[in-house]
Amino acid sequence: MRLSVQEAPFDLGAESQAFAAGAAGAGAVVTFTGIVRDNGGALSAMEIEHYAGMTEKAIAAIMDEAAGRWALVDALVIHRFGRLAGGEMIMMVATAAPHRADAFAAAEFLMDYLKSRAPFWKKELGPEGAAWVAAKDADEAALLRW
Amino acid sequence: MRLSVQEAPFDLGAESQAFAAGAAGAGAVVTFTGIVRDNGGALSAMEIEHYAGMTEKAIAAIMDEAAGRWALVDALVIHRFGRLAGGEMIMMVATAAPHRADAFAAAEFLMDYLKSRAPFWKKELGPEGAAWVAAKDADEAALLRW
Amino acid sequence: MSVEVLYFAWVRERIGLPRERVQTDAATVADLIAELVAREDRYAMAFADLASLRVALDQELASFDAPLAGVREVAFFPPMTGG
Amino acid sequence: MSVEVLYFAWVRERIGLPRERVQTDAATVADLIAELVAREDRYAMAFADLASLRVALDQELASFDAPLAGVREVAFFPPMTGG
Repeated sequence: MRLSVQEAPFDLGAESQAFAAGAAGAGAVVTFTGIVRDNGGALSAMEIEHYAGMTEKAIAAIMDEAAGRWALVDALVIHRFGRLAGGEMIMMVATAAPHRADAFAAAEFLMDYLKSRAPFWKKELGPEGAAWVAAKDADEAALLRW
Repeated sequence: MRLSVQEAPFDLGAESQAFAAGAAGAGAVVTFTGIVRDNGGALSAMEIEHYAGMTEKAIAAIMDEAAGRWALVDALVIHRFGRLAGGEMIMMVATAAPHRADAFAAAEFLMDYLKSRAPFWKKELGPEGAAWVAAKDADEAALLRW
Repeated sequence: MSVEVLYFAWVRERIGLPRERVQTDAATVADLIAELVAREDRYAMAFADLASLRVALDQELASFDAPLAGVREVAFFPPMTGG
Repeated sequence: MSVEVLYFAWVRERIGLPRERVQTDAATVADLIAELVAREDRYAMAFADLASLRVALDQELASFDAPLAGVREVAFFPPMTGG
């Protein structure tokens, strides 16, 4: 399992390929990639703040929890912070398991927990100014299914 | 939307990167990759038979159904046939949507339907000989959730 | 009438060929199967358990009681195992 | 005792600084908040609605009634929006 909290962009293609190639015994690999939406062509930007130190611990705890719940061969989390332009990739998750149900469930679990339990805060920088992204009730509710 | 039924290997990294980069307006990209499991190091091989002509139609119908059910920006299905060695990638699915729930649901839906409704048949070539993979009740049951 | 009949996976292996042209007056898929089964043992073996078989008419999944009128291509195969 | 207090996102913006060292005899997080709110309006503004705030003690999420004994680092922030 690997986790990286970084300001620099990551290479989704290279990461996906290396992750799948390295997951010995896996029959199923799922990846999720989060992208800064460009709202209808009006490219917005995003500033992501995080709690250095706690971030890595919180993500590691979430990954350990996933590894305990599903038969995972491997897992990967990369999450960026700092300023991102519209269309840039914010983060990715990858899971590898013998069977697809475990790979999908673990990836969705990791995403649900990263959304609401990893200390990141997004600020959208749009044409009308900057605004902190509000946490969605739906994201908190999503945790209840696990 | 793109679908390819092919004998040649595909490049997961290049496909994932190109898919995510081309999905304008997407906030979430999910990929699934199916890999020939090497059973405990004893590399097995697989022979995948398909019904040329029907295969493309069946997959296109499944993709249309997914596009009608979820707010997808784009979708991709690549499925190989012929002989594959242990560790080789069999197929991939990618979905792009504004929000993660749609991207995940559509990818799982595509996988569930590809498993049981696209005309592919897998034959495992192991140390004890060749055997057609039996359809699992769980795969048929998985369709009931949609 | 004359239809193209295709076999896949272990159905193909039991019958020993991937496709053949069949002259038939069968009204339904089930009637066609009955005609084939009456031919030779290898067909009887392939069609012994219909619950483990699927059929497609002109490349669309169908049921065993579906009519054959106007159909050009019939395919028999086990449950699919793609993905 | 002395604790390092960190602020993130709009909590940081309202209070006007990312972290500060605080001398306090507060027994719980809630007591610490009460002391901060009594200091200046910018703290009162930041802590006006506790339902929209989260707290971490030594980098673990905690509740507002958690004791502060032995804690070195307290962080206040809005609900997280990662992913």
